[in-house]
Amino acid sequence: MPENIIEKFEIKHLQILDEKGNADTAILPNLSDNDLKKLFELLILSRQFDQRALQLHAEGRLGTYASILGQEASQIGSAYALEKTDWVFPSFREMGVYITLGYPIWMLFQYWTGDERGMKTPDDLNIFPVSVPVGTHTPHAVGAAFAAKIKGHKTAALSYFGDGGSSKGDFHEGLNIAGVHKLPVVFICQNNQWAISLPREKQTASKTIAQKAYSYGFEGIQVDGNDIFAVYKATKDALEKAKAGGGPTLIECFTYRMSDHTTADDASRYRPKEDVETWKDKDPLLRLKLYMQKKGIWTQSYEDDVKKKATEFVDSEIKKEEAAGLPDSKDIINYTYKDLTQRQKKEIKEIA
Amino acid sequence: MPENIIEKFEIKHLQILDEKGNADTAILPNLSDNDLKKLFELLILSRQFDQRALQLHAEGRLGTYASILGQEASQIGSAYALEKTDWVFPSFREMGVYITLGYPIWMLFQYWTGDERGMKTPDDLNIFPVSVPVGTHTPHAVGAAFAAKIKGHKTAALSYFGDGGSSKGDFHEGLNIAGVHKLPVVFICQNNQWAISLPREKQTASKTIAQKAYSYGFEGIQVDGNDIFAVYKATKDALEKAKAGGGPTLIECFTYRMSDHTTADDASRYRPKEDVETWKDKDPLLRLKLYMQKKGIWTQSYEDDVKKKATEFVDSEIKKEEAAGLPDSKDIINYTYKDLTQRQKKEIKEIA
Amino acid sequence: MARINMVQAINLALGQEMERDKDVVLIGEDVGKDGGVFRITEGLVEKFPDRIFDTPLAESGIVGTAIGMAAYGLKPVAEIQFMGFIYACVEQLLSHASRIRSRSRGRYSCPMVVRTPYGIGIKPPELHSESTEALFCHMPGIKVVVPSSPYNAKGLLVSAIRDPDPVVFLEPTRLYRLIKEEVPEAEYAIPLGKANVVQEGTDVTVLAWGSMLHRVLESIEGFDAEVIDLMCLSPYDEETILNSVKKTGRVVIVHEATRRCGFGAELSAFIAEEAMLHLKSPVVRVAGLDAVIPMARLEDYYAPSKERIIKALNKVMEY
Amino acid sequence: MARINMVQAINLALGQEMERDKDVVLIGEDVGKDGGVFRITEGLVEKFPDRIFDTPLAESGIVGTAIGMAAYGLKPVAEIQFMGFIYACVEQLLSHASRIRSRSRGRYSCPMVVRTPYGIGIKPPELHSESTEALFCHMPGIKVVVPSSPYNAKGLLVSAIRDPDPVVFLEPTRLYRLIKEEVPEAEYAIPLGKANVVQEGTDVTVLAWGSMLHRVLESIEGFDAEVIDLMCLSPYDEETILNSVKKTGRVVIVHEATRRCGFGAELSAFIAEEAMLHLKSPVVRVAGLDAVIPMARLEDYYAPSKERIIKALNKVMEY
Ligand SMILES: Cc1ncc(C[n+]2csc(CCOP(=O)(O)OP(=O)(O)O)c2C)c(N)n1
Ligand SMILES: Cc1ncc(C[n+]2csc(CCOP(=O)(O)OP(=O)(O)O)c2C)c(N)n1
Ligand SMILES: [Mg+2]
Ligand SMILES: [Mg+2]
Repeated sequence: MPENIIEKFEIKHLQILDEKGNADTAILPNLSDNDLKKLFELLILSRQFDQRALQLHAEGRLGTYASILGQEASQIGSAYALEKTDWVFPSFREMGVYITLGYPIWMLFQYWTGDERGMKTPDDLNIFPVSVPVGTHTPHAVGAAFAAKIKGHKTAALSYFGDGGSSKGDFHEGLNIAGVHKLPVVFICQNNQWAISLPREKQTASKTIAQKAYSYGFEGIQVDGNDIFAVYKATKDALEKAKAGGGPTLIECFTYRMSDHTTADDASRYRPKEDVETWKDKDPLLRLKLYMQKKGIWTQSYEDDVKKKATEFVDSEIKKEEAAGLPDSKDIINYTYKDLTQRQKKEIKEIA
Repeated sequence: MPENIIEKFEIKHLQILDEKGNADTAILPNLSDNDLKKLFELLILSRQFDQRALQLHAEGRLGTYASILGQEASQIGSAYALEKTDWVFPSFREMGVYITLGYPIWMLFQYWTGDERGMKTPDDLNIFPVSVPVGTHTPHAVGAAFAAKIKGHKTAALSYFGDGGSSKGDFHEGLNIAGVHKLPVVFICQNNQWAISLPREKQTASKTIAQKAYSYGFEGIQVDGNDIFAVYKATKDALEKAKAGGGPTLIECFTYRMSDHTTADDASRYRPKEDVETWKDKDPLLRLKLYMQKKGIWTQSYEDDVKKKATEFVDSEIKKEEAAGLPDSKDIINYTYKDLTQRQKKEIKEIA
Repeated sequence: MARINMVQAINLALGQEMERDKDVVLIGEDVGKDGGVFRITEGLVEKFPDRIFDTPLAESGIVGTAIGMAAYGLKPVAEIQFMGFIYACVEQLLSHASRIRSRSRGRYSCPMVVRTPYGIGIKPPELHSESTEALFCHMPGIKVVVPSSPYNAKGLLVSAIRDPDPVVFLEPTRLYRLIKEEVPEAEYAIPLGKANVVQEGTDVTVLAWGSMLHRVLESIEGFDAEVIDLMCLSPYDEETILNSVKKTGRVVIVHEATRRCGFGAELSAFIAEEAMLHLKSPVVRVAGLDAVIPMARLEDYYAPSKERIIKALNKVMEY
Repeated sequence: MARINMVQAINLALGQEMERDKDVVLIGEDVGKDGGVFRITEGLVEKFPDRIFDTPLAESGIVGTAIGMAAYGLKPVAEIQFMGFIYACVEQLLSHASRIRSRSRGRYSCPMVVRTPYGIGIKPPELHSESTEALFCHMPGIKVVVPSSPYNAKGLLVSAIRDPDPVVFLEPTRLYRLIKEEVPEAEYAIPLGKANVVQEGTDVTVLAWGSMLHRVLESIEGFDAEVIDLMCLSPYDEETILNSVKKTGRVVIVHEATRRCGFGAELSAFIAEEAMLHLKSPVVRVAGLDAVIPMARLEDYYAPSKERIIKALNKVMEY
């Protein structure tokens, strides 16, 4: 046996809904009209949130903000597949995920003003706070999945990160541990083609991010990240597999960052405008709308109504945030440990 | 295009010389009789070094030592493919590599007594000191290869690590950078099936280590690590490719740690004796000997002579080490920075 | 009650806490069948086969996984094989473990212990003799504990495991098998944040922890020294230290780690701030050299020797 | 000579050193076309297209790669995008960069600079305001430099690049564009290890670095203060500090980082050891709180305020 083939892989790309709104009915996930409307409304709401956040930033009322424009299907499609008991570990660009899970929108605004209180997840949700150091939260999802398995819960953990995040050592260590222990965890890479100014092909020389899963002995799949059905189906399948003891899955959502990296960035320095233009046709909202239109469950007045409600709702959440006022300076110290140390008690007096 | 295959891989295993000493002549690397003898003598010498090191440890004259028994073909076969100008970044179990490159054996003993002077590489060699934190030296090889490329040198860097080392974040970050920048670097994994007590299948759930290369956009190959021809050929090819601008290669040498992890370990706690037995038939030295015997360039008296010379040489090197005496305590401080700081000048006076 | 060494005491604490609370789990390299390279976890996987996990060689991943476990509701005890390999975990500890409570304003927390062998004394290869406790003491949100005896190792580890916040638990390698003492089978906990006055005295206060405590005890003959074992470095016991300094007026601090920015600096600065008028002499640090920790042949020159400690004691006494 | 800010001064130093020495190369995230998130490397990739490299998002890999480059014979300057992401590099810095010279007894070395924006002041997201300089000062083999002005940023960076050993170069984010001053085009180097007496005075010595230096300068009105900008924290300028302390007899140390085990502890301990008899008052540290650095809304409460500095000055004067 001089030269022998001992292992083989094939990396698949999944698309269900094309740019014209045509769906492959053979693999269409089971979504009621009600679900479709819900998804559509979440897309609108997230986009409304995003646009208001950018506006507030421009007005100096919000700190640095990372837009989700273009990535809404990746976020909402995947989050919609979750059960209430599942645990979610986002990166920093997942406002669509928070919104889909029912996180209070006013708290998201609060967070982006630079207020930690905005990340005090309500008790009935299992979503972790934003993780700023890219890629480093992946092992947390692995640990939560490990804990769920040890405790015998039928719960999965889901971690979001970007193409940039896949280069971090912790991505590797986390996925490898998950593979070895066959943990109920789903890794979702939003490959939006950019990590600030670094284009995807300079982030890694592999053709896909999905194929990295095979380094860890589990499956990876690339899905059209602007196709909310493909994202939903892949996530749903992966969550079911995880809960049935089938181990982890890596899902690469192939999408595009339509905006600057953050409000502190100017993408025109490094990215040709044309690139962005070509992706406009792939807009995830447009695609779902065309599909619903064909199905007869979309009308202009329906959309106008959804938009109006979203606008009003977001505005009322902004007011709610304003009404919450400023945090107490003592809180800087109060949450360091469960109980204050002697030293901290002195310091609290000093700043009070 | 609902579900499309967008990428494919095949992982190969290479064997040239089988356990009976039969070689596949179609792919046999170009090695003269002289080369064969040189390889045989290096195998004997390395084994002699290894055995004496274990003895010296037992006598309390050497610190903790990590035996290379069983892995000699992986080490000598790969190191033999190097050019003098190439840079080598070993882990901690590569005494066969140092010996093949002509590193003074007495200095290796000096190192293992716990004396930093043993790692002052002679000026005409480009081998790095032993790296104790497993897996973390991989990026150093990447950096050296990057430097060689920037300077326009026709030089490659080569990094050794174990199956355990492949789990570290730095392995991932290093290989990924190497892939993106298509650097002249060869990664050699000595997969000896164990990382202390952790068996290979619990280290990672992937079938091979070789396949991890595809995460970084370059080739990986598994070779029979006890087949010195396969190791030599794969390394030689990878080095040539690297220097021709073809980028990195990952070579997995499939071998076995015949000994305890180190002299501080007791493998009988976790490893069935039978496992070790089955690998005895695959001994790399035996295999080359059978081949040479068939070729008519091995006789018992030749082997006896080689062994005698190796024994005498190693013994004389041990004497040389003893003659070198103890290090100067001031050396603790002397090499911290190029020049002593004021504080260090004071401290040197204190310990003198 | 039996005379046992520190390895056995830690093993006992782990076993008893696992018995008591089924949320306590162990992860790390070789902690299962092998029982850990120092045999700390020996026999435990047989008792708790579903709660002890060997991990791949990935220190950051180990701590990161433990963080996720802790947030979910377990109480993981992670072993890092040697302190020299904990540097890979600094990001997980400092950017996550220490901040999860604060970041989530109390919604999530990280009740986790990271245990690791620490310090010189066994003449091992490079990076197996580290004593960088000060790095972890500079991380608000992390607690740092160093036992010095089988008895306090057991009691402190119990508290560390029960603590609601992340604890770095540094086990002096040199002491693992050096000392045996009576250690109760029965449950007891030594509170974190309290120092132990090992020996009372009136002329000079000597502050130490871990294996240096024993070197101090060997060096004080002829001095009327009050010896304090800090046990918990972060938070540290300000009150016990001040009370002693006010009594003796002289302080010597002894630690293995390099002097610059070692934990001794913090103690010295604190004492200067709070008790300067009581000082009859400058606070003196006896510490490791400003150099990389040497391997076996030069190991003995690095850390404070008996001679250097006595010199310091004489210095403060004669000031 | 032109009036420029610190961003421009650092850019100038990098460009001039790259011009002067073809072994100087830059690596990091977004340092190429984008010019770095703070535009520090703006325009350089156009001038030196083969010596500036954007890397994947992998901080440990960046520093590890720089170590290999340095050992091979280049002089890499690595940028870590924010100090909050340097924690991933602690293993590479402490286990390798700092030890390669010692480990190889001088055969290999690591002439590398790791630059990173440092400290609070721009109200950014979490982990973009770190000031953990003390961690790196506790690593023998590493040098730590903090500029406080465009002029000294240029001169110190030149020295750091030419230094034969690894240097962590911490750039106070708050100062990047705050101050403009005359900076010579011509080559000059400010030696590492020397402090700068920014203002002479007789009553109290104030020690600071980076952006806190400016807060100190705003706070000393009415005090006859001698203000020392340390510039290099490791190694630090013992002589200049002692001379000043002997003159004034009073010391206030001001830093952003949390107090416990901050660099102020080292300075205070050192002064106590070497100049206690000259002290008329305890050495006082004014430091960050014992807490996680807050985000924008509470940022101003964390680091020493003018009020807290003045309070400390009054305290040592009235002692
Ligand atoms: C560890 C770390 N390094 C650097 C940064 C600075 N940074 C923030 S986002 C980003 C790019 C992230 O790219 P990607 O993971 O693809 O996510 P995306 O921004 O595209 O959503 C960088 C470099 C960071 N936050 N964390
Ligand atoms: C980062 C790190 N973690 C842990 C150790 C302790 N240790 C030394 S060797 C080893 C196992 C290494 O396994 P592998 O990489 O397969 O190399 P092998 O020992 O088989 O040659 C471990 C865990 C270490 N040296 N470095
Ligand atoms: Mg991206
Ligand atoms: Mg191995």
